[in-house]
Amino acid sequence: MRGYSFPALVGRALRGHRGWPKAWRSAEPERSYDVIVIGAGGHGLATAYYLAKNHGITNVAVLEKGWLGGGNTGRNTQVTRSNYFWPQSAAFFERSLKLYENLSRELNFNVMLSQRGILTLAHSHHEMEALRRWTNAIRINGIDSEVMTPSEIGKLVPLLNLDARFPVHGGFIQRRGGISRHDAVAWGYARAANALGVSIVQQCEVTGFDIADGRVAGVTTSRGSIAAEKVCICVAGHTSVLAAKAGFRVPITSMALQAMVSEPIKPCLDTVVLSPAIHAYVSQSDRGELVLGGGADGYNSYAQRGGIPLLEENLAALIELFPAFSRLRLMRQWAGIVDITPDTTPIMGLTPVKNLYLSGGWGTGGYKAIPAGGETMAHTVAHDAPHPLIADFGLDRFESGALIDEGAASGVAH
Amino acid sequence: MLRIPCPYCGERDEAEFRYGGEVPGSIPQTDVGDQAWADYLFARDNPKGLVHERWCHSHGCGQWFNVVRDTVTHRIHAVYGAGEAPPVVDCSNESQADGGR
Amino acid sequence: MSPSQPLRKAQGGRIDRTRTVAFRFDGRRYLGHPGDTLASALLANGVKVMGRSMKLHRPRGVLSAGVEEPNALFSVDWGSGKIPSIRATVMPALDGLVAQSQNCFPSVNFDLGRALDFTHRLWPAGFYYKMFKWPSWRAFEWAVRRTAGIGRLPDGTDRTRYRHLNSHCDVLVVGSGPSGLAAALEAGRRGEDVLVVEQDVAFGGSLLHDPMAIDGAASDDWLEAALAELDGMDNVRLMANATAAGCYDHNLVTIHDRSAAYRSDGPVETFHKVRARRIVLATGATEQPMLFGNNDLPGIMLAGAVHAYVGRYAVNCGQRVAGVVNNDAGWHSLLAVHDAGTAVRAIVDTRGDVERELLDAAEERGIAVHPGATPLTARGSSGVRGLRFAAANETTKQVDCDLIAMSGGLNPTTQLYSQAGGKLRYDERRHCFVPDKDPADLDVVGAASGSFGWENGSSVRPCTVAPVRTGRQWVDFQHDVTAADIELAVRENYVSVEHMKRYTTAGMAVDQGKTSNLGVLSLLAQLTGRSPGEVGTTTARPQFMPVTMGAIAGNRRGDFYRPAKRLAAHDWHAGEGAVFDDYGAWKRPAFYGDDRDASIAREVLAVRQSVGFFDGSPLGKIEVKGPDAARFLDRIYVNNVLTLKPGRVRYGLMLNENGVVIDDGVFVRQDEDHFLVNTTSGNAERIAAWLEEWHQCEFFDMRLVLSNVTSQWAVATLAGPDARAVLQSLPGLIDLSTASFPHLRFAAGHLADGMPYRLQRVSFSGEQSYELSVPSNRAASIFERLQAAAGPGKLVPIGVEALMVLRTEKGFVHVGVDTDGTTNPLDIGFGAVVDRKQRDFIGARSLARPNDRRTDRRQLVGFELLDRNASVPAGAHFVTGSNGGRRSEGFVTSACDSPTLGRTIGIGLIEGGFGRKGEEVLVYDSGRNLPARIVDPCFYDPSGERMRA
Amino acid sequence: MPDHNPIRIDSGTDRSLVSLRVLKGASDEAGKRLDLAPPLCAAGEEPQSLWLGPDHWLLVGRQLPASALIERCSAGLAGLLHNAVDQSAAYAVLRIEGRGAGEVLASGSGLDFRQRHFPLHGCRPTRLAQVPAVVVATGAYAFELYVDRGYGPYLRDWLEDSLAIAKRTAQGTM
Ligand SMILES: Cc1cc2nc3c(=O)[nH]c(=O)nc-3n(C[C@H](O)[C@H](O)[C@H](O)COP(=O)(O)OP(=O)(O)OC[C@H]3O[C@@H](n4cnc5c(N)ncnc54)[C@H](O)[C@@H]3O)c2cc1C
Ligand SMILES: NC(=O)c1ccc[n+]([C@@H]2O[C@H](COP(=O)([O-])OP(=O)(O)OC[C@H]3O[C@@H](n4cnc5c(N)ncnc54)[C@H](O)[C@@H]3O)[C@@H](O)[C@H]2O)c1
Ligand SMILES: Cc1cc2nc3c(=O)[nH]c(=O)nc-3n(C[C@H](O)[C@H](O)[C@H](O)COP(=O)(O)O)c2cc1C
Ligand SMILES: [Zn+2]
Repeated sequence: MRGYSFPALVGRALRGHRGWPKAWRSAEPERSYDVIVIGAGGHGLATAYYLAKNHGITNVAVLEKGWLGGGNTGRNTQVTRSNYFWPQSAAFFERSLKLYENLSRELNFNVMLSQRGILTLAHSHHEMEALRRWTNAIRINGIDSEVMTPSEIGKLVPLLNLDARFPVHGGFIQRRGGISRHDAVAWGYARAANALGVSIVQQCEVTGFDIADGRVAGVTTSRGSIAAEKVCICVAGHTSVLAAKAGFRVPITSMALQAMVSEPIKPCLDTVVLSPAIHAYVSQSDRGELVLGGGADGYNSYAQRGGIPLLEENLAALIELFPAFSRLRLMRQWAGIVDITPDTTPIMGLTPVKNLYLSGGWGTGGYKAIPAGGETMAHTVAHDAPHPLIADFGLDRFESGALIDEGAASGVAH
Repeated sequence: MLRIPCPYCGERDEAEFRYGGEVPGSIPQTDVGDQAWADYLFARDNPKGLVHERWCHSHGCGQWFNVVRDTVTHRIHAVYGAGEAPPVVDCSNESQADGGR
Repeated sequence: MSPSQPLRKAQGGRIDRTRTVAFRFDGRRYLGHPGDTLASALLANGVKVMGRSMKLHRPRGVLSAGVEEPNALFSVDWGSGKIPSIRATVMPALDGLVAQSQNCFPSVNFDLGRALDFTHRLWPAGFYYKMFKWPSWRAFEWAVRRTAGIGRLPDGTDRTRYRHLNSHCDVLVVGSGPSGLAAALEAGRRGEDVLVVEQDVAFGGSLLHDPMAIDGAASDDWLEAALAELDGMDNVRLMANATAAGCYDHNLVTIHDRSAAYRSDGPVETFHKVRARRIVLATGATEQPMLFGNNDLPGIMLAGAVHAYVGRYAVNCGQRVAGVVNNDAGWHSLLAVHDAGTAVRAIVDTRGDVERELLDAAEERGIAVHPGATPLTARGSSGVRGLRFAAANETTKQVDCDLIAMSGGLNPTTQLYSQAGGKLRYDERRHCFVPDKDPADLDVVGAASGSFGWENGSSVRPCTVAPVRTGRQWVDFQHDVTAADIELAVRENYVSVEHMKRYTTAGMAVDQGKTSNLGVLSLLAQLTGRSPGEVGTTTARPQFMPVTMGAIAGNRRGDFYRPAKRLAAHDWHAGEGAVFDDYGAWKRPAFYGDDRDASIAREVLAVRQSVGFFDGSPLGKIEVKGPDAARFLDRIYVNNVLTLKPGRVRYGLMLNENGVVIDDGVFVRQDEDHFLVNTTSGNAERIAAWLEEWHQCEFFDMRLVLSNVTSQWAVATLAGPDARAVLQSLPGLIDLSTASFPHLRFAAGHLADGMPYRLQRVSFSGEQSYELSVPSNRAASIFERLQAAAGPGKLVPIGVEALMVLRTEKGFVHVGVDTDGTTNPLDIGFGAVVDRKQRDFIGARSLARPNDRRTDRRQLVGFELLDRNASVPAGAHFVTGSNGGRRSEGFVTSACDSPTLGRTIGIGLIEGGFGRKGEEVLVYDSGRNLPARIVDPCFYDPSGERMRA
Repeated sequence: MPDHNPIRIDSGTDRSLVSLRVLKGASDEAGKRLDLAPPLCAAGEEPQSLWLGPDHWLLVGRQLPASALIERCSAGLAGLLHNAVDQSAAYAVLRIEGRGAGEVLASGSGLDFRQRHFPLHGCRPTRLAQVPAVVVATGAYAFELYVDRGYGPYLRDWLEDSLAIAKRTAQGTM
């Protein structure tokens, strides 16, 4: 992709910015495609992009019931990291981070990857042991991570209250971790996929599947039936809904995960800080708001809004860790519907229906996975076989019992 | 904040309750196949609309009971005792409205 | 006219002229009166420039007279430190207050940041997505971050106390304008419990500046009577300074109450959670700006605000006013402003069909009117000097003025309505979004419902028609979003209203688009050939007005952040020198003494050599009683429960349905149908709930009752070769000799003094050990008696950490430490128990899955470092391969420098561990590799002689 | 606002407490036989019974020791499966009284503490300041709180703190 650069901006500025082309065209649905991707979130768009780029499959439609990037990709807290415990997860998420590191240039769209470091805290002797287990695993997986003492943490994040109700016993940092701009990731992939010929059809809800002899032949939508050789479901919180339409059940619970922002202030926090035990994490966005999040509201939900108990919980945790934030004001609170799996690992690969593929179960942490998720799913769709990096992420693991329980091992899934 | 009508105590704040998830199917015999077992253990209907679910009034009377709730509007349509048959609930169309969209 | 407040009118207003307040703004001292806001007092003093915009650092004056203010945001210190982005339009002018403008250097009147404005063409909407990619965003980020954000982190310590308050009412009325008060009166008279909340410092809403006739009375009289009547009703509560901030599920509304927030002697902010049977929203309407060139100059204000300043605060915002309107409400304000003594020169109305009545009223007052005209641009640089507009006949005209009062129409204040799930409808005629279908138990009344009262048939012309783009036209003042930005976004196809918002950031500033959303929508509609109704709105979310985060957290800070449980004998332990730590919900002694390692070693050796004493009170204790108790527990435990004889104790494991170990502990058969289940301390609550859940939800046919007696009994564990002798000294206790009370026995009775006790002989340390339970309120006294019986210094109190060392030496697993959410009983050596049990138990089926049966699973082993002097912490890994191809085979779950063995030992989970005894492996920690040998996990007394002695 | 020092903490040594659990199906029968009136506690005479759930009561004796209460249960409930256990040491009992008592409690619980909704002798298990507690209205503006003894000191401190904030709020505004 090309077209966006400083010289181009200066050039166009002189002409009142009149010359900018559409970032993507508004495609209308056609009768048939080689591949239909359901859901224009980061994963759907990236899958379409890599199908076109890596596999030369360009007769692809991404069908989106709302507006592209309006699902979880447009409402997440932007944490980008690869410090995972299990080797399979680490390899996958590290691939993703590597792709992120070059993404702005690859897409010719600044996704504002800010590798400012992500610090994970431990609040007791026992948590410190668990954290040490985690850090060692990360290092063995070949990924950067450093254990930090409380005084080192104090220097890095001066606003942190080390003597909180649960004092800071230590922590570890992945310096290559950080945040990036969520909307830009969706828009950048959409623009790049569009440039390669992919059709992005918004306001087009998939309402059912055309399945014959256990093989998918197309979808029905709010705008008519569309035929396709292959179909890939990338609908995050709505995975169960679409799986049901295709005739199978998935091990997923949909819940509302909240996030919130404070009023913007000048820079005061330069690291992403995460406390698994206290269930809170915070970063300061480039616009100046504190972006914070925590756990999901504890019951099934498809309502994209958050409740009060968790709001209080998150803010109490935040202020216990950062007393200096108590007089700042909370500006906005929202939620996304996340698809939680029993082992907090995504579900990627084939489904019981032939030529129907699934990328879901991203739960609270699939934003950082978007580039690798798209790359491996494109491969999976193109070859009708899982990409090696995601071979263990299939639905079959629930039958064999070979779960990859990242939550159980590290206590964090964001 | 949900206000959940405990059949024994009346309406109370969500914070007093523990969530038990969807009412599961009955426990299979030990000799079921791996697939059926996995289905029981992990697969969920996870409906967009009415869900039958368990709640426990853990910070109250300590009782488990079942709730019929709309997962889009969060409206609670019915409450019934553990082990009882669910009541028939009609809620035509209500859950069509999507939360934020 | 008081000289210090040149623009203050001599009379009128709702300020207390008998008193003055003095405050500072940007270092200068100003006077105002109680009843003033910072904005009104500064306007009275002739201050025009009050802030700088976020992106381009344009000078800005005050726009509004309410919460919607996007421009006049100050850093304010009223005694609680400098707090950023306080809206001057709602902040009371307090005596002694210090305010500062924000986002400018060196001063608000001369700001170097303005350079960004002069180069504004380089910074269109979303410019950062198009550049800064090379070499990397990080190279630019620091600079961009510094220009973003307004205001700074508050300084000093926060003296405010934050309080939560839950309440209930039949009717919650939000807003105290005429509609809200009328609704409150009605409900109050019916005897309902009514709560009225008003964000303003005073009740009355628009009546405070805009009197009208209500029920034939002058509104001032009506207001006074209404408030008096409401005040007199026991069932009505009135709250001012209280903003309804969020409307959540099931009619729960949060309210941010600042009525005590500005007190110098100890401010308090309250966060109310109100559960209302019915909600009445009487939130009024928000006036919208007009679009024309330079419409952001200081001196351009909303017409209603100009009216409010003159009517409520007796401030003339200008000398010569030009009005720019598209609706009748604007006329109403302008006429009132004129009548109040602020001369209106001209009214430019974009509509050609202005009502005769209004034209006449203007003519009477000598105001020039220009119906069907188009405002072009405001003249001036840091203040207004005139307005250019195209008259109906398309000639360009100009008025000289020092104030432009604009009115782009009213838009109902429906944020809370939308949060509650209400649907809006676009009203073509009035050009605004009005409530369409109210959710259950919620009503919208008054201006919020779209009834603005005076409009007599004529329609509102969308404020965005201006086809001639003269100069820059601001849509979102705070985020510096102009009409050109909207055009650019449309050109680039960000035409969904949500894309538009995120790409341009319009509506994302601290005012959340209260004065910009409608403008964006109508521009977008116009540019894409749709109606605003088709374009739709963005989603309103809490908070309606930003809420102090401390208030939401409440007093959940420090010790109240999360409650800690204290042992019954807490003080006794403290007296013994205990250092407490958090273990689950409990504060427990970690060790006794100053030096952690030395204390632990001393305590361990005491148990090994003589006798140690451990407070095991948090141990979970659940009685299970009934004819089906045994059958029930047999389903719960991996182990065989049916064969246990009364008076005996057995160790058991509990799994979840996925076959993962969730708890362990002993269970006692007190009687044929009466069991006592012991859980680990950390899991006491969870397992009690787990048993209840299984009984109530699945095994409800089983006849048994559960009683959680955890807190009733304190537990003194005595362990060590001398334990028996010390314990036996308690008069009335049963005979403890091994012959009559061997390992894994239970007894209950009364001591000689009548104190009930329970005793079980179990060991987590590997020594002979007794767990004596007595009623919790007797804990300290029994501890003292035991100590006295043992003799001075003999009975050594030991903490949790020493116990952990003792059990590690013995190779006993600690669930949650040596196991995690993936460990099954086979992994920790319970394969034989599992296989022996023929009956179903929770988790059994999962253990038959292929993955659970793999022999290369991570299995529990012991290890010792080959270098006797080396040590390694828990969390180290067993690795194979070297740097590049290193792979983890498992990890160390527990490790210690064993005082008993004089070397580092540990246990861990390693792939195929059961078959690897004797093998040498590498242990990796933070870059170090240490050779170790795999051994049996039991390092101490493997035959169990000492335990059974 | 409450009068002087309206909060008292009490280890519960002045009373004996017995938890009585029966099979849910038999709770009506048990209630009848022992005269346990759900969901309100019977006033005046002894033992006072606090309703903890449909199959669960806490019997409170002022004169009668726990053993006597347990005997009453076994006598009265002969033939009915039940478990009556001494819990006298399991709870901390706190008292709060004064006009603002309900408001102090309302800062930590979503119950409606206004008299009309929480009548005299009303008894409600709830969540107060994050911990489980049984609230009993013992007077016009007086409540007794039964909490796990481990949380006693915490809850006392919390009540005192909340009271202090409430008092501070009440002293005139601005
Ligand atoms: C509050 C919050 C915070 C988070 N924080 C982080 C974080 O810090 N780091 C991180 O890595 N991850 C985070 N996540 C998770 C991350 O956002 C998601 O895992 C990720 O965005 C998933 O991307 P996706 O493309 O699969 O789904 P989405 O972006 O949700 O896209 C799915 C799309 O499918 C569409 N769709 C659904 N049904 C249909 C249908 N029937 N027809 C057509 N289209 C349909 C939806 O409209 C949606 O646009 C967070 C999530 C939330 C909610
Ligand atoms: N600008 C006007 O709307 C205006 C001006 C003059 C007269 N009127 C007449 O008065 C009627 C309007 O009266 P009204 O009572 O509907 O509106 P109002 O504007 O008089 O009162 C609304 C009140 O609600 C308060 N409010 C809004 N949101 C709030 C929140 N979240 N929390 C707490 N308080 C909140 C405002 O501060 C305001 O005091 C119209 O029908 C018209 O006849 C209206
Ligand atoms: C990282 C991040 C930062 C955000 N910053 C802001 C912000 O500065 N202002 C704002 O109004 N909303 C902000 N939002 C929230 C969005 O406005 C919006 O609430 C969110 O994308 C969910 O969409 P919805 O509320 O329209 O459903 C932010 C969202 C994210 C994910
Ligand atoms: Zn209940």
